Amino acid sequence: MSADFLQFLFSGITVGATYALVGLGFSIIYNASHVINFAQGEFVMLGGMATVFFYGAGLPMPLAMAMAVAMTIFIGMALEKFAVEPAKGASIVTLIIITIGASIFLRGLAEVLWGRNFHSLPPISGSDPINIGGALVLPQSLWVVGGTIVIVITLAWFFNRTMTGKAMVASASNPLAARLVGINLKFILLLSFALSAMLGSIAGILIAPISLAYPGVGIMLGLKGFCAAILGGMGNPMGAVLAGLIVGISEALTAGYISSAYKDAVAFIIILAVLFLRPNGLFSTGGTERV
Amino acid sequence: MLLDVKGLDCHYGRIQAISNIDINVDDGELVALVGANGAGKTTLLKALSGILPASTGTITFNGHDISRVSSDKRVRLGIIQVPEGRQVFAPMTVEDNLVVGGYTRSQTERDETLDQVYEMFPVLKDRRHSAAGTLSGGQQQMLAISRALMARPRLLFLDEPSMGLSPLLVDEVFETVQKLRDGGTTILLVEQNAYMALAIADRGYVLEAGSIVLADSGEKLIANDRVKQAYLGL
Amino acid sequence: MSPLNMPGRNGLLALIATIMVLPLMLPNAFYFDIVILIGLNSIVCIGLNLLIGYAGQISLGHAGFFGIGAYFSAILTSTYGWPATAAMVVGAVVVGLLSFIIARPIMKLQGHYLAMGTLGLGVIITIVLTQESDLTGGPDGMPVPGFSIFGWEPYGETVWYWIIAAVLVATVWLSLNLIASPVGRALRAVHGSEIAAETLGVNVVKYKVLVFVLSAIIASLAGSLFAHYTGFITPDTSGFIHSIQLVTMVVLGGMASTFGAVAGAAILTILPQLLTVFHDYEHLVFGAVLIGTMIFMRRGLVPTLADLFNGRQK
Amino acid sequence: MTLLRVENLSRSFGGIKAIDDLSLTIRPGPIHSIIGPNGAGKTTLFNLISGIYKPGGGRIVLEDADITGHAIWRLAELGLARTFQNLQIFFNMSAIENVMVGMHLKSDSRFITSLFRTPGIVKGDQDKREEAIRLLEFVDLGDYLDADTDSMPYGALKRLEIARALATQPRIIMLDEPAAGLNPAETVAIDGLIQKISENGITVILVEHDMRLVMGVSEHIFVLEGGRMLAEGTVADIRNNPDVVAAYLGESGRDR
Amino acid sequence: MKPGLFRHLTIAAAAITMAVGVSNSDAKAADPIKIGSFLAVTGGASFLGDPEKKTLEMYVNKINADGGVIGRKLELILYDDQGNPANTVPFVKRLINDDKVDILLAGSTTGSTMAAIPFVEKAGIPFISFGGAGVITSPVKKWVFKTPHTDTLAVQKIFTDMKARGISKVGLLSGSGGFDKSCRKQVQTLAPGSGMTVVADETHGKGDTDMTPQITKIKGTAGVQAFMYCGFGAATSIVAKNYKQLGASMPHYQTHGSASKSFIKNAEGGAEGVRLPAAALVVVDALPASHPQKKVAGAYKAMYESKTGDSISSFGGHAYDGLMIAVEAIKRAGSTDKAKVLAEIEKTSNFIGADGIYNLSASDHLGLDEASFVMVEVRNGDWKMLK
Repeated sequence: MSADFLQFLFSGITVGATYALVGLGFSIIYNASHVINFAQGEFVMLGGMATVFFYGAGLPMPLAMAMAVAMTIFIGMALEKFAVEPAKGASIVTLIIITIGASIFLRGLAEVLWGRNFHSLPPISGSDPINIGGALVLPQSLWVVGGTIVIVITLAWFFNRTMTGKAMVASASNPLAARLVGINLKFILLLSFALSAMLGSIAGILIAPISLAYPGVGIMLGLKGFCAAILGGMGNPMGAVLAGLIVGISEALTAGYISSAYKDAVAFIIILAVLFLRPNGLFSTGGTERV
Repeated sequence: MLLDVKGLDCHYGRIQAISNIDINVDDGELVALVGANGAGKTTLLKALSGILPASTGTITFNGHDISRVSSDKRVRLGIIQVPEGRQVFAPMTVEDNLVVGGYTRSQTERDETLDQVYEMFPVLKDRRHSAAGTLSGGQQQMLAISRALMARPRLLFLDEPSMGLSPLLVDEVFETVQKLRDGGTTILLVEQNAYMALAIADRGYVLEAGSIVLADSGEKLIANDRVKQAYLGL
Repeated sequence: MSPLNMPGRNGLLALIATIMVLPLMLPNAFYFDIVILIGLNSIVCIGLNLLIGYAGQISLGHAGFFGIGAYFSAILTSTYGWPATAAMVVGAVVVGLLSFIIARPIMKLQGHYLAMGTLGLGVIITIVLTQESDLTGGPDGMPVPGFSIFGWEPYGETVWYWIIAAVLVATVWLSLNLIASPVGRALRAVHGSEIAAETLGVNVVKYKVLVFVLSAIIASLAGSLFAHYTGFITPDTSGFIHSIQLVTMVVLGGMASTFGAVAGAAILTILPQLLTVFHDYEHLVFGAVLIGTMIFMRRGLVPTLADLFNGRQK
Repeated sequence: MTLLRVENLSRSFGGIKAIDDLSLTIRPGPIHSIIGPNGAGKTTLFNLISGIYKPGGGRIVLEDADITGHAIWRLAELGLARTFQNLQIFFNMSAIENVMVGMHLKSDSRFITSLFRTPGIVKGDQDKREEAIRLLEFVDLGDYLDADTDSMPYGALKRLEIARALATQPRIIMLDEPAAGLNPAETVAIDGLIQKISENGITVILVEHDMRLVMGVSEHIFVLEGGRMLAEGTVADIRNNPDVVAAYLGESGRDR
Repeated sequence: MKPGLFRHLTIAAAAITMAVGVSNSDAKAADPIKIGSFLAVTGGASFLGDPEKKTLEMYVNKINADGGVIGRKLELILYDDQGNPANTVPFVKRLINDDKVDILLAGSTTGSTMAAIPFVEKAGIPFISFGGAGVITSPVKKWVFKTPHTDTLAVQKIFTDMKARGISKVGLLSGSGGFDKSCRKQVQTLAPGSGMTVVADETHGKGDTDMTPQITKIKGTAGVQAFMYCGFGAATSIVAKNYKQLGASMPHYQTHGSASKSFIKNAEGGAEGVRLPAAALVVVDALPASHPQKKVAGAYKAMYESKTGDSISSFGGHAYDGLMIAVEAIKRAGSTDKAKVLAEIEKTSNFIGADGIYNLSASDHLGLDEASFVMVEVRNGDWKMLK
């Protein structure tokens, strides 16, 4: 393998990991509520921006990060409580517009709180690149990838091993039966937004030293994350992770070998191709609609 | 009186599905609720479980008015329903289905009940690591009942447990229902399979077009002409 | 049969009356400019409303078609010296073909998958317009020469006002006609229940494709007019945000209401102008307004208000 | 004489056979009913015949023409109409417009004429409207012509679906539980309506749980169980068939 | 006919008239001199727009406090277009049609400026742009001027420096904005004449956050001796950061589009060693006392830094020069008559600004020469002037 290829691969895995986290967030909320949360990218933005500002306000870095995550979780829950829950039963279009409204609102909030400018965040552990097989990797990339791996493993543990996690899986698989075993679906819904907000904000914190933090950073990330979620089969969290990586790596390879100009189009070309061939996503087990 | 329902009305979308229902279930009883398809049986159970809001009327459980209590709180009180069509959590393992069934109970209670359930249905223990969706129809029904038992019901609703099962399995299900009753569980059984249900029930109600039209002991209802008519148009 | 004996006649007459009176109330060219933009947005939204409101299919990529129309007009007239009308027609034909090719696979998608598919399509169009900078001027856009038809070059906001007004009235008229026709009923049936429509003999796929192509062509034509009127276009005209604005106009005004589309376009064109007063709070307020309206007026502004006036005889 | 023939039809969902090697024949004219316990495969059979599901195996033949796998909308052209167990009303349209959609195949559905509302369109719509009024009156919905379907009672909507299906001028109409959710008086009215339809020479295939209705109107009954044909015959045949009695009353299990 | 349609329309009409009805009457003709502006106050190019805005506000206030111009106060009407040309167009129309400004001092980016030009030319309003690229004033447009150095000057300066270091093969990366593209074109045009070869030519998209693939490619190109970046904004920092991250060691050049402290800060050490041409203003403290700009630039720097607390950038200087040229022209014209002001601006000669010394004419709407451009290198997180 050439060093160039490795370089592209690492670059792709780093971005792909972020897409994966955002895609996971989409999946979790979709499972709990069948809502596509277009404000998912804004959680990423809030995580990065809030950390910059808590850090700038003099808090030590770990505390600033924790505060940023906590704040984003709180905002995520507020979003569920005040925008999604009151719209229960609305049509898909209406819900899409509500969550898009929410994303504009959150962007506006960030602008009011912290201004519209770009900010940088120091990397967690220095910026001296590490040489891996001839490719140079920034320590922060390893943080992003490592963080994503930890999160994915933790989530898998949460969904498979804890009572609350199992309750979430159960609610997604059969809401009626879930209610009949005594699961409070409203709580699950709130939890799913909290969890998604947490994932998004962590992704934002990890990526901020690489991509800078600014109010608009969440738009493309949100769309690509949505791509990952759809590609993985809506509501299939591990599919979303895999799809996120696929999208990220394809982008980097396209930029490296074909044309950097059409890098951003890659995700959408893949998604269109896949949807045309498999209208329910790459990793979905197609079901039959009952009349 | 464990469950006492008075004057219950319920709307299902644009249809008034049930009207002015009066029924009651005593501690330890097995009560059957029979009626043709579309008569409102499932709607009634959903109203009793808190899935559908009651338009008017009261539901009293163990002396408390629970008409406005949410479904998850009713489960905590011990009102558990086995839904029509089994509704297992298909992608989850058998054991996880059962564990989630005990969602409202403590860890120790859960472990205890799980052992009891496995003892009662060894086949579930054998297949505890399989996805629930891969079980046969009969096994899924056993799982659905077991899942409900995990919540330690004081009052168990069974909605069409024999639906879509082969005669042999139907027998097995009915034996299980009897076993549960003998074990002291209070049961409200909703069935299309009228004779079988009434044969094992202490008492029965006949539901027609959303209203209770007959209430009597199981044997008497079996002999009733109106019951036959409702089922075969005789 | 009088041509005026048509569904929505009173509404159309009222629209015409409004258009006649409005110039008296507009103090300067800036206000004309806003009203012209309202008109252009309305035209796109009426087409999009056929797709979203009547046929029940969402599209998060219609700005892409608007953008293609705009850029075809811009490039063919400025770089290749074509007459504006020919450029406009070619743009519309290209959009028609493109949307026709893409419609079959895309209209097979349901719900969120359809949202993603159309969104992806729009984003790809924007990226192409952005990257082919030798033709399009890249992200910073390109200037567009004025419109001309048979040697006449409309210039100035008042002239454009009347042009756009005429196109708008025609679009409303055609849209009202279509909705009340067997084709329109078939479209609405597709929205009501695809499966029932199909069993009644409605070729659902054909109608979905038809309305998708129709709305795309309308967007393309409006895009061409926009390009010539405004004189400068950027890839943002085809962007995701613009697509969302268009859908929001339709939903906010009220789905399945031609005049709702007009009202939605008017409000969402004016609102950002009013919100510049809030400067920093602009996005915050805009987002809150969107969420609030969608929660409290789920069916959209015009149908909800109409019900209020009617006292909703249920 | 055969109007519709189902040959060795099969369809399974997730490994469970909903319809299992089923064959049946519908003669032109009489009212046929399909009964059976819940989960017996009745609605699946309807969905297979009307093209909504693609069969896993077997053929469906309409007057010697193999219609297996035909596009759904083409079946309407061939004279096959149906109603739905769960209402599929176009709630975004008035009652009369719902019925007019049923006449789609006979309407001028050209795009250009529609856009410009040519006299032909106007005239066509007037004719269709009159025809729709006639049909609505036929199903006793004369009071609901321009009603918002949103505000119509459930029983009326059931009849509206029937009127809409009739508007396609079918040879066969398949009614999926027309009496479900109706009160006894409404059920009696449906009973009469079904007979009226049949008297007009339309072959009715009925899926219904209300036995009084089924036994009252049917000339031929098919009994399904577990996706297979348990019995078929006249009302008397079915009533006296011990298998059927057992399946319904649930004594089979006890005796075996 | 279905009832309610008429109502639908009445409501629609009401909505339109209500919103439009919140109008104001025509501005009064006399009184303040209206300066219209649209700047990238926020967004990716805010490092341009922010100092420009602060400079304009600061000096408009100062001039007003000193009694105004020709007996009239200045009124600044400023919109934030975020450096996005799509936002610029409506603002330009608003400034021309609704605000009825007398002069435009605006346009942080080349893109916004180019978008505004057709409208300005049609309306006939003097327009001094702060955009960087040469295309703005070449060919000359009747009403349009600009104050910043052009990309042409910058590229020439860079090539001169490269030649002095014995470099002849350049790997080029550029963004896709108006300035970026114009700069790239200058590189391609000027290279042959300067004995340079562009051996790699990569681009990145607007808003990209990772340029490692492109830089990897350039690094791997055979024979490449130096790396050059054409672009501005957040991308400049990312490029510098990525460049260092990839361990590249050949000389790294950027343009005056990076001449801002935020470039150094956001690059987090990546800017170390980067060379670029910048206005003398950036290194004013290092200028010899004899330098003609020392006084003006020094005064501007002192005022800007004390009032805002920010460190100086050359971009604020563009706005300062634009405002001063306009004020002088209006004074000489004695009115805000647009044609007269235009004529006076064209007569500006030997005007010493913060950016350089301007000599405008009907055929030269830039008026800057190369003398005011200096080569700087980032050392220890600050600018260092190169001899």
